Amino acid sequence: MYTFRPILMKLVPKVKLSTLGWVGVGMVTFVVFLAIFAPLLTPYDPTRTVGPGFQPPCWEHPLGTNKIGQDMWSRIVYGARTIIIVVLLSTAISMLIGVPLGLISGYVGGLLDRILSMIMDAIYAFPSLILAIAMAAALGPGIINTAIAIAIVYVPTYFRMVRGQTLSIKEQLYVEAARAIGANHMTILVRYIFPNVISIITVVFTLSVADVVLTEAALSFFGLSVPAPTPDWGFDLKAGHPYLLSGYWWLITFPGLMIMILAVGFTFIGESVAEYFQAMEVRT
Amino acid sequence: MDEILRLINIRKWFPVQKSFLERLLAKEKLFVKAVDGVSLTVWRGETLALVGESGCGKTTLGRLIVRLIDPTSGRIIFNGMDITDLRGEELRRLRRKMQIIFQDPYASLNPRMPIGEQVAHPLKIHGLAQGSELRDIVMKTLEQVGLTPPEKFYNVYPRALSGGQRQRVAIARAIVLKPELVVADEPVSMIDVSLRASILDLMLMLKQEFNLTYIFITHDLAVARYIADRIAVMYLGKIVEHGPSELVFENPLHPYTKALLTSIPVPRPLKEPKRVELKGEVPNPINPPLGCRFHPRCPIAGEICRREEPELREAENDHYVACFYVT
Amino acid sequence: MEEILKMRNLKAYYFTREGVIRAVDNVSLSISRGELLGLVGESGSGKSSLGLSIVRLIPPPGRIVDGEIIFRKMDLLKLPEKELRNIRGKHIGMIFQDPLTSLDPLRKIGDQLIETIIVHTRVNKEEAKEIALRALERVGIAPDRFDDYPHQLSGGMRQRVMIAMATMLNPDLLIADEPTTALDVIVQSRIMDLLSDLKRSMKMAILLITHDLALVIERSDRVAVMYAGELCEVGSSEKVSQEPLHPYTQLLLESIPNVEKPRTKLIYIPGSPPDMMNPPAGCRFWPRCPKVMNMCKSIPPRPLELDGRMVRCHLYNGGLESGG
Amino acid sequence: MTSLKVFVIARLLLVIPTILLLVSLVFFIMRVMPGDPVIAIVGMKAPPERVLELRKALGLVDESGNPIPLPIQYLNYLANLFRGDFGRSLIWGKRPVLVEIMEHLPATIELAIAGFLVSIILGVALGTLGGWKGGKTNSAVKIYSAITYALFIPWIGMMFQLLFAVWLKVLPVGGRIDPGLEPPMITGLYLLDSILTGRWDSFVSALRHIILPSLTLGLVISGIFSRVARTSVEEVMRQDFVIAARARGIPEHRLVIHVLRNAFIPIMTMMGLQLALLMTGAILTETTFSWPGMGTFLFERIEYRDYTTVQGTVVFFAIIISLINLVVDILYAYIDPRIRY
Repeated sequence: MYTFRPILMKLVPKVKLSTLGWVGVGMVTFVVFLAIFAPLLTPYDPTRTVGPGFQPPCWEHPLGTNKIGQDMWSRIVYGARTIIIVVLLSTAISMLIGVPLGLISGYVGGLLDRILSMIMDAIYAFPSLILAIAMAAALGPGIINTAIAIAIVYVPTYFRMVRGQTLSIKEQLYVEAARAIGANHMTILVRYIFPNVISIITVVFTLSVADVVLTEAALSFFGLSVPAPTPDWGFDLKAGHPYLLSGYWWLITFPGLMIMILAVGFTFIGESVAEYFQAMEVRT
Repeated sequence: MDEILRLINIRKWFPVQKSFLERLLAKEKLFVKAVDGVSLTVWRGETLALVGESGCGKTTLGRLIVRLIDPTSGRIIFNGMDITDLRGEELRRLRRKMQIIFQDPYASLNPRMPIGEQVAHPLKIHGLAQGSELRDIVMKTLEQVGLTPPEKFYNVYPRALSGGQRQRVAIARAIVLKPELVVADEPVSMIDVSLRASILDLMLMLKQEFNLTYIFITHDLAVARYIADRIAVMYLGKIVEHGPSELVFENPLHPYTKALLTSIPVPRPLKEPKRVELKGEVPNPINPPLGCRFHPRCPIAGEICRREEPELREAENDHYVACFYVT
Repeated sequence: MEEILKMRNLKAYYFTREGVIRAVDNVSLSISRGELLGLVGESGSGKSSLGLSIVRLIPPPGRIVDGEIIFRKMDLLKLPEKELRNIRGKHIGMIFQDPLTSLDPLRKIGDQLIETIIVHTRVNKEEAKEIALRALERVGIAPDRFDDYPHQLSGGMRQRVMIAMATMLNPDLLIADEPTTALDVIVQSRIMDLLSDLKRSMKMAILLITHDLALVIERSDRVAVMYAGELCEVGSSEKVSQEPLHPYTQLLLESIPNVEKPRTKLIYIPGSPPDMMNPPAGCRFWPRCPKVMNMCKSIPPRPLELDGRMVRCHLYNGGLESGG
Repeated sequence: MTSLKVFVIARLLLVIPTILLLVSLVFFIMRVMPGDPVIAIVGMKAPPERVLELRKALGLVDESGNPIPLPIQYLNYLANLFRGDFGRSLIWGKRPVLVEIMEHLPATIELAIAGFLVSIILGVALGTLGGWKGGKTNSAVKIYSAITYALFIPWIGMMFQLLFAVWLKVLPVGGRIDPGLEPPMITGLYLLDSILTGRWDSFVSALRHIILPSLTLGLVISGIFSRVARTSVEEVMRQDFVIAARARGIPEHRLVIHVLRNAFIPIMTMMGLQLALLMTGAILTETTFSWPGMGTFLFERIEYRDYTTVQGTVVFFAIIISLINLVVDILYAYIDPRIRY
């Protein structure tokens, strides 16, 4: 009846970012850059002992070495890969579950909506980290399992926002107008509601990614993310903590700094995107 | 005259929306009696104005007619066919014959669909045209509603248009299916004052061209007088007076119609205004007054009005009124 | 008659990121005691900005750029904020289009009335309540409504409360910004009756801001017509309605359907209101004006005094006879 | 009956299904997830009698070793919960989980209250300032919110430890109080108990220990509070009644109170929702500062794979959260007259 091509092209909405947003883009790009070009940027294998332990930053090891003599710089760079993969994977899963469920629940309403909303609200109200811990503990370590554990925690975030937006769009006059010209439910969902939900999905995505980063870091801090030798910022931070009293500051400063750069970067982008869409809404 | 639409004792009661908690504890169900027993006949080719204050049920009645909402009771006869219970595919086919234009042109267009697409969409949905033929029809329709040159508007999104232009798009979307009946719900009340007249004239012109029948819903009696052949005045979900435009305006019978007519500001009055004053405000449609719904505010109400509900009856030729005291 | 308020060359602009909107541009207008002055204009013509400018409440990024506003021999634009606050609510009252959102939703209307009285006078709470109840009575609100929250009242009652609040301290001037737009005709007519009564009984000056030309002509003593930030015509209601001078006023009058006349052909104004960011050069109305002349496209017309009214149009440069 | 009373009663009734839903959620997450919890606890090479013992302890099999069907497991689980039985620890001398929780709860409550206070003072004050003033102040608060919200608690905590405990040596690096100074148990909150019993040395010690953890927790939570406070004050400031009040000459110091009252509703809703965040934050903070509360407890038991304890603790959190939300909703109705109808 109609082609999906133009919709797919419009999936990523045009957004004008503020200065703050561009600073965020810079920070995130930096981390993504490390993740992509990790092999070119690191002289050592991040999982091997390559020098004496507890070496402060020096020429051979710009960020020092840890207890067993692994190069911290290499671990930081490869750690970017771990966290980026987990974040992307879990966000994709959350969206794939949360967005369609939210759309359908909001549009169909009734008992289905009541039940779905109640479950989602319950998950949402729950402390996200505790839920993620419970699930990660039940699933066991590994990149996929960690991604699934985090994803389930963030499904309600997408669900709630998409459902709320769908409910309000459903009441919009242009949806009634679509019914008046004889559009069926599928057409209304795909052509009239979904395109108008995209902006809220973008906002939720950019705002919640920072949360996902922090949750991944926390899980790996608890040793519930990827198994041991894999470079992972949260894990390294935890591993360095006992030596804080000895003054080995480099063990904790750099992994934590990286987590912060990624999380703050995403938050800046999120703020900027949210502001842009708010301004758009006021204008139309 | 040829009848196009007949409403038989139409009712629409909306259940009062309550939260889950309140429903748990509520003793009885409450209803907003938005439309409460309306019977009306519309003749082919005429413009019937449905007038009344906000909350009188005129907008609900408009949506009932085009079957956007389902009546609680009563029948709707369109072109001699009972359409009250049409569902699914049959209902969608009916949409080709009757269309609606909404009040708010800022909300009635999909913000994420270009203008050309919005006008083309009804044709696509009903599989009436495609390809270059579709494009030609859309272009021609845009031109007919005064969006010229149409190429300039085809790929533009609604947010780039003014209120007046958007309403023209909404009109184009309604007439592109060549419907027989168009319900226009306050189509000019949100348009800039200086542009209202042009939209009204556009609608009159299109009526000629496509042989349309209009049900024109408005709170503005001056607009109603300008556009309508017949007038039906609503109060609290009921029609209190209806008849040919000239008769209703020159010789209003119901005290409510009189009050309405004398309350409108007139820029260059021909006669001294003799205002009919009303007490109080429109009562809550959840619990409309017993007897005549207008009696608590009526300057001439008597004992019978408190007890009995007046029926619409023919007071003079083709001029109907629901009041005990009109002879 | 005694002039209560006199604006001279008032300019209020909005400095947005996209550009400057000249919402109020060089407006001079005065209003006298006991007079109801109607200010009409379409949405975006700057009429509401003008009303807010008088009490210096134009919201950012708006700013009053130039001009003076003389009220009781004081220039309001030069007054310190603190003194101005004493004038707002006490000497100048204000009511707005939507009476629901103009009231604090979380406080009883009585408390809101009392607060206003206490801020401006030296009375105690008991006396304030008495004043408030009297004011409510005057606008026809029963005293048992005193402890109601705004959402418990009907639209018409809320607007009455707003009027009571704006007039209970006997202000010299009441600015009413679209006071009846959100209301039905019958309620509108009664609210307007109430305003007329206040005008007569309290010798109040009322500035009625509205888009409804018919309402203004019926109800006000004088009319000021605003287009794209400028006043194009000011005169007595009778003269403006019987013999409008400015082409915009003429067209506006012709374009409104009249309930007393069956289907007289309406004349309508071509084009649409100008983009206030980039108004046309010369006269702002020329792209829509049927009587446009060459000079209109480049030279902005100056206000002319004619026949006891003001008109801003090149047609009347040589006096009344040469134009029209 | 007043509508407020009706609301409270109805809301009280609704808390039962909510709790039921949450505890069921926990059950199904922990039981239905793929993988064998017993193997996860003891490893693949464990002796069969140890595995059987564990299965019994987890309620997976009955006394004679026959598997119990899932629905029966579920009903048993609910029945136990209803009796206040949150299970017994698998390792720690099989102590009841609830007893252990109660031992660790006061420390967490003390930290949460302190952190909450810090975050409210910082967050609401900064947010209100930003929303009220607008312009540059607003932008600065916006950046503050974004940064603090995205801070990783263990890291910022460690940075504080490094600065104040290791380098400047002015505050203790962790723990709750100096050994031997614990005040007599009254409420379990050391700060309060030491005041009640007049033990000033205990009070000073407890105070010195709580400064860094509560600052860490408060700083991070203040990010979300300042954001909500800022946007809701901004929103209220845009409403007509503000300009109408100014037009009546209401002075700014009075107006700010009315604005805050209107802005308070979203702020409070957010506070209710953020109690969950506070819990999350408390766990991370406790682990970083060796604070002997629920977080440290939970973390320790995860490391030892003390499965029943973890499940019991999570269920306990679920119930706490439902009750807190209940209180928030009732307060909400009390403040806003509109929602009672």
